Amino acid sequence: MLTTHAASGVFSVTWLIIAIPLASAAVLILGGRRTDRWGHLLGVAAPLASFVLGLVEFATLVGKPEVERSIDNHVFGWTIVEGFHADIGLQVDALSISFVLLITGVGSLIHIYSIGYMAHDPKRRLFFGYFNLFVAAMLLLVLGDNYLALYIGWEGVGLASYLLIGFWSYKPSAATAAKKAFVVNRVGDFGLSVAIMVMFATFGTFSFTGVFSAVHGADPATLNAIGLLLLLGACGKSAQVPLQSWLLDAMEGPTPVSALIHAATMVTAGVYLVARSAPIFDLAPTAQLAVTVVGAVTLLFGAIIGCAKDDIKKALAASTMSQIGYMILAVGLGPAGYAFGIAHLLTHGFFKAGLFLGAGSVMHATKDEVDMRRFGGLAKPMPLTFATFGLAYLAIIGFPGLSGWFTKDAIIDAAYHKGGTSGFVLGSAALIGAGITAFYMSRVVFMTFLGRPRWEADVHPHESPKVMTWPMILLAVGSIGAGYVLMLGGRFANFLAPVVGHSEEPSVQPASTAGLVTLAAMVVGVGIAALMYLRRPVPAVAPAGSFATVAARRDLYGDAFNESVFMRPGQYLTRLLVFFDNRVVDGAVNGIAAFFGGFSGRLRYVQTGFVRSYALSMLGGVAILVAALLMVRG
Amino acid sequence: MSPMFYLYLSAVLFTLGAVGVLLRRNAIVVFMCIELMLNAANLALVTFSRINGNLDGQIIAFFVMVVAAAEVVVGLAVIVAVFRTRRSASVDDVNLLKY
Amino acid sequence: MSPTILAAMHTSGTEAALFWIFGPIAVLAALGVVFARNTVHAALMLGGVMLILALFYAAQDAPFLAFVQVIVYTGAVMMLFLFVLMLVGVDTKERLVETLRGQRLATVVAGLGFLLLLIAGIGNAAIRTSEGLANANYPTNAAGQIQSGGNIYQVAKLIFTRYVFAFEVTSALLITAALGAMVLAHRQRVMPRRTQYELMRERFVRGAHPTPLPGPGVYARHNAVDTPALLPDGSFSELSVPTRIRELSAEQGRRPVPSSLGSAAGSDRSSAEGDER
Amino acid sequence: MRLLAAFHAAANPNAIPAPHIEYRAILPMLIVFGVACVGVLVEAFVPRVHRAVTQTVLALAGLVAALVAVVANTGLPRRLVVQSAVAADGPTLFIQGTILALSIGALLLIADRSIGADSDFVAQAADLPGTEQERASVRAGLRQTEVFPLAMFAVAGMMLFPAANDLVLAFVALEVLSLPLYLLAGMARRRRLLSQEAAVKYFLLGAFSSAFFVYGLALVYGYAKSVEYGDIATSLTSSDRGDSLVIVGLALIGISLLFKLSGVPFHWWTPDVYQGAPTPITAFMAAGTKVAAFGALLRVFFVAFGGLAWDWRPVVWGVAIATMVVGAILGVTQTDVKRLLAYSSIAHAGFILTAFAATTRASESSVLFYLVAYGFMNIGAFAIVMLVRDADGEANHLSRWVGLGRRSPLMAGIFALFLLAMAGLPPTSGLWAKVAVFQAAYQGGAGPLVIVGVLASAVTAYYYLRIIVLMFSQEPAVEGPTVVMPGALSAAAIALGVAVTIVLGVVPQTVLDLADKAVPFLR
Repeated sequence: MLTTHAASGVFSVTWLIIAIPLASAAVLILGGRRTDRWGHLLGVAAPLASFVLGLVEFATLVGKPEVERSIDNHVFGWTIVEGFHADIGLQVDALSISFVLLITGVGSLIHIYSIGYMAHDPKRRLFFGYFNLFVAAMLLLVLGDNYLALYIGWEGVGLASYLLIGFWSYKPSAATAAKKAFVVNRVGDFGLSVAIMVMFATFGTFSFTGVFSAVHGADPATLNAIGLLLLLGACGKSAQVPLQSWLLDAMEGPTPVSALIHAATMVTAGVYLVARSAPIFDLAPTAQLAVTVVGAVTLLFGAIIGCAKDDIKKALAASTMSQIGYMILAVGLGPAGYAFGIAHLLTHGFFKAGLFLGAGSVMHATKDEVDMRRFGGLAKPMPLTFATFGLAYLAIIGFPGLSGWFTKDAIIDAAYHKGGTSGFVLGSAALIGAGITAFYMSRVVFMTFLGRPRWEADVHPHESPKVMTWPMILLAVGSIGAGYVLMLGGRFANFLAPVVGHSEEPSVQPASTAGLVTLAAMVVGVGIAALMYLRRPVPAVAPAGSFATVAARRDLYGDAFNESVFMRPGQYLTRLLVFFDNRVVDGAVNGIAAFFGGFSGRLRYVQTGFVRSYALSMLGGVAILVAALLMVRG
Repeated sequence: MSPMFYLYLSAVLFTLGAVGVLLRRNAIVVFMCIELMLNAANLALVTFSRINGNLDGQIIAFFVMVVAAAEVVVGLAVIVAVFRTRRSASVDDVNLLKY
Repeated sequence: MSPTILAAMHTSGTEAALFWIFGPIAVLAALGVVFARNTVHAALMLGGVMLILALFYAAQDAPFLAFVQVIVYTGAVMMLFLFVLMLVGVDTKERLVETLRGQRLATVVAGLGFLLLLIAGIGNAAIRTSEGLANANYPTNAAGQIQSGGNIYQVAKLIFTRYVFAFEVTSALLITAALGAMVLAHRQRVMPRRTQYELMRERFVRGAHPTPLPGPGVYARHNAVDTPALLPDGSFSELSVPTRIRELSAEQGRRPVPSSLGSAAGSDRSSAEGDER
Repeated sequence: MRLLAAFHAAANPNAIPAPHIEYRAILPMLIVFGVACVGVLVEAFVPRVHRAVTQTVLALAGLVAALVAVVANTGLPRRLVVQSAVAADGPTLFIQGTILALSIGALLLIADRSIGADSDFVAQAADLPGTEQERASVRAGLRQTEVFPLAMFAVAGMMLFPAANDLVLAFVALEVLSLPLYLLAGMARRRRLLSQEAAVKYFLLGAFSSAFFVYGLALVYGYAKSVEYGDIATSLTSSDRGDSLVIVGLALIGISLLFKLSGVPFHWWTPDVYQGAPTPITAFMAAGTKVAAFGALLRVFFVAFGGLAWDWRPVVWGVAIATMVVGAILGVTQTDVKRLLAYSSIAHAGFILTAFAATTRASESSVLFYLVAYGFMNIGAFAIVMLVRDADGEANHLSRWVGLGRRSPLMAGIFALFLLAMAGLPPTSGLWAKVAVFQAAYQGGAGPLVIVGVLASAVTAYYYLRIIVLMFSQEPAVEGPTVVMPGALSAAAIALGVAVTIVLGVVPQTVLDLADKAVPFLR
């Protein structure tokens, strides 16, 4: 299962997949203004080229017998420190090639879209430079055949993400968000780096093959520790509880960034990490349980927050958090869930990117408005956007036959199949999450595209240019079809099997009991949303003083009842969670930054500039050191 | 009397020199206090030389003297250069670089 | 002198007397270095400490070092210090107010702590015997004969054999010192040397006292330099007594002007301030 | 020859036998000392117009020749030479080679005058700042070429310091390396007041700390009856004296070494002096002194006091933690780029101390590797700092660096590379340096130190990346400084820095092997 095969043919140039965007990024970042005129074209061409290469490799890979579907492309031997020889190589197998196609495919579409979206930005070239840097790093992350390469890519995407969130750093909120993302991610990265160190200390190697072949004899406690540390890393990058808080703020970046990095690719790196480390997690039940718990908590947490956000991008970000929760939950389920988690990741890549691009298109049309209370009725002026957004919406809520339905149901089903109390709890959480998802996503659609227009007088919504709509259309096609392609007949599970192991479960029946209940939950969610946001006009100002508004609309007695019975507790819960998110978690993160800043700011005044003070503290230090030494001696 | 008393004396002188460095403001006096510390060390060296019964201590003291002489030249040159610029030999006045 | 004697921990009575007389003086002098307001006094105190140390070196079988101490330290280094003090201005006195908050208290605490640690370190060293330098200065050969030697010979032998490299390297230090002093003090003339004519013009154009200042007056009862000269109109010349001397005599309570001619006292005091040639 | 000596001895029984000196083993140092002396003569005899060129060529040739001599000496057996005053072993050669290579880089910066009419050094150090005389000196195109022999003396001291095998020679070497630096620190052309202040502070605190060294040396001598490292090591097991003597002596010596390598709480001079000194000197000092001081630290503590490792280890732990924390946290709010690099250098000293605290063979080699990596990134970073100028000379305030990446992407990119290296991020030498020291620390049982180290490097990464973001993601100020195109000399220095940083980032093994082959210290 873990054997790899030496690269030949097209696989021997796998490194080009990474090198092309990297070179392009170097040209664009270092090239200065000279590249302004053609920079964006180069920026688009690079991921496209990688995509084509990836496709060819994929086709070749599929054509091989199953046992040979893991190709190790040894780039160079890297003897780093005495006693270990890190063969930095690239590994093409089912898992990595799936990611490669997602990253370069969806990435290319978003790149194309960005040509239009960033058309008026004077720094567009630089934007593409960072974008390509991101793509290269992400590709390294998924293609590396060892944890070290993964870590390098991991840090690389972190850097690119940081640069891109802060791309409009003249906005203080963007600069702060970038900093926050950076700090929170460092916590996760710390976990990952320690995990790698422990791994090396235990197994003496970094390589996937080396580690995975050594895990069988390893101490379970060590494996659990490694697993938990890896999970910490995954939580940071994938915005899982408790390290989720940076994702909502990261929406300060340009929308294509949100689409590519904070929805489709980078945030899924945590899922990749867990799936890739499957052999470790399979032997570390505690860590695996922790993974599922984190996933389940996050999927509910994100979904509830999604209900409260009026900012369209933040609502989508909350939904991303929640959907990644599903994936994490799935990969935490072990062999039964890996394939579904990854499949959901792929379909999510399509529909979430579609949703974000749609949101970007809406913002583009309404002078960068993000407040959904100032949208409404946009379906008419922007039919294409509405259609693509709508398809993606149907996919995410799990409308039967669309891609999300296949993958999400599969996860819920798999969670129930885990059995025992934990299986029931996890499955139910996922089920409830599906209902809430339907509610808040419907809310987004209803508030944005349906109902009466609430936009400002000077806003004249219009459809976006072709360079932006075509990517949306293609993504919508993906949202429809990806599910069939991946899930029918367990095709994807079989494809992935050599990497993550076979599941004994039969492929999921779309018409299972759980599937039916899920469908019902979805219908209920959509229904409530329709009641609240379609039948009733949406106030252009958030009903902050909802007590007063309820009183004013007493004639709608049923609605008032609805509100007091269903809404209010929900709102309180939501507020509580948002409060928790804003104050406690953000507070902790901001607090850490402020602590260091403040500490440093105060401490630096110790450096008074007076020689005599310096000499005094030196003498004090001497006395302390001498005393310490004498005491140590006894 | 035991030669140990020379050592105690040297410790006292050394500490007094160190204290002087911290208390005096005139750079030249600060520097003189450093010389006092070196002298105290030399006393210890000579005494140890006698206790140990070999001459290495005296040689070391000799080297310390040579080094101190060179240090004095450089140090006083630096101090005079600063004095000519600022018209002040106080170490508290060289206080632009901080924080 | 028998080379085989093993000197005990006890030294001769003469040496003990020497130590107990001069040791406390050395400590007092060191205190003087630390606390004397006047920098010249501090320098002289330091010279005193150094001389006493030279004495102690001599008492401890280190005649060569004793002389080096006198010649190099007390002779050269201290002179350099004094020279620079003169250059910087002998009359600079330190203000006694401590400007850094807590510096004094912290210094005393740290200093005492450090001293205690040093004493403890030395006191616990359990040094029981003192070898003495007789063997080192006059080693015996295999046959038991005392070899030629003496302290200076043995020191030289060590310097030029065991420590020869360190000795050679110190030359780099001396060159550095000379070079450094030269760099910071020597100025190459880049502006043309001013001619006598220019100097003269400068002086007269400024209008300040073109002629030499008047010398001090000499009277029948006072021929000291702090006695001001009489001008033709019978008043005293403010310029005839150098500022520093005026300050000194004022400090010592001596009136700069003979009291019999007291009418000039006021004018003299006023001149003590403004006169800054 | 021998006959003559025998004759001489017969004629005078008191004649001191000439000591045997292995000239070849100390040839690298002799070359540098010799070149420094010749440099002084050049000052005396070569006409002023030719001096700068002559000195540059002479000094560079000397350093290269010494480097060649170091390489040629690698085959020699490891032994004590020159009356066992000098240890001719692997670490000596490795450190001396490193110092020479770094000095070549620093010397290129010192010699470069292409950054406009004004170099970084005073025209005449004796001129009073702001006077007509000073302006006249500048107009006359004078140049303080004594900088070269002074720098060469410092290089020689740096080479000797870690090679010395007894405390006396170490002390003399310490002074040989320090005295020229005190002088050089005061020779900045711009901001003379700051520069002189740096010189005074560096001098007073340096002299203060070397007084502690001498007293420690005296106490150790009292304990061990000798100052040779080997004898000290032997005496630790055989001496009948109480240990307290050697413990205090060891502490005092250690303090002086910690001062030189800016360990907390003896780091105070570092930010002030780094900021005030002329930038090429800062580069020289930051790289060279640190290498020399760490080399000496390793030799003194491993060879002479290795037997007391159990006693000094906990204290080194404390110092390492304090050093990392102070360097990391105080760097966060710095606004002057040279000061920031100074705090970064403190933090790096802390990282190196973690490996030192582990006291294994791996800690020796990892420290050596770290020193190479750190030295070159430092030279490169300061070289760039030197080039960012406006009308008033260097623009060191970070607010002036905003948007520099837009204005001069190449230079800002190179600076970013060095910052990444300092942060320990791939693909630079800094990554492996950190991996090496932390791994050594971990294996040596200093796990908690590694945790503090990783956290501290996260904090330092924050301030390095902040500069990168500052340079690249914001528009440049209208009247911001420009990056002067480097002259051939400083371009060479920068290229050297970049090359080493990247090569060690991609294929660190060669140098790691070298470092590994070099250790252990000759005991």
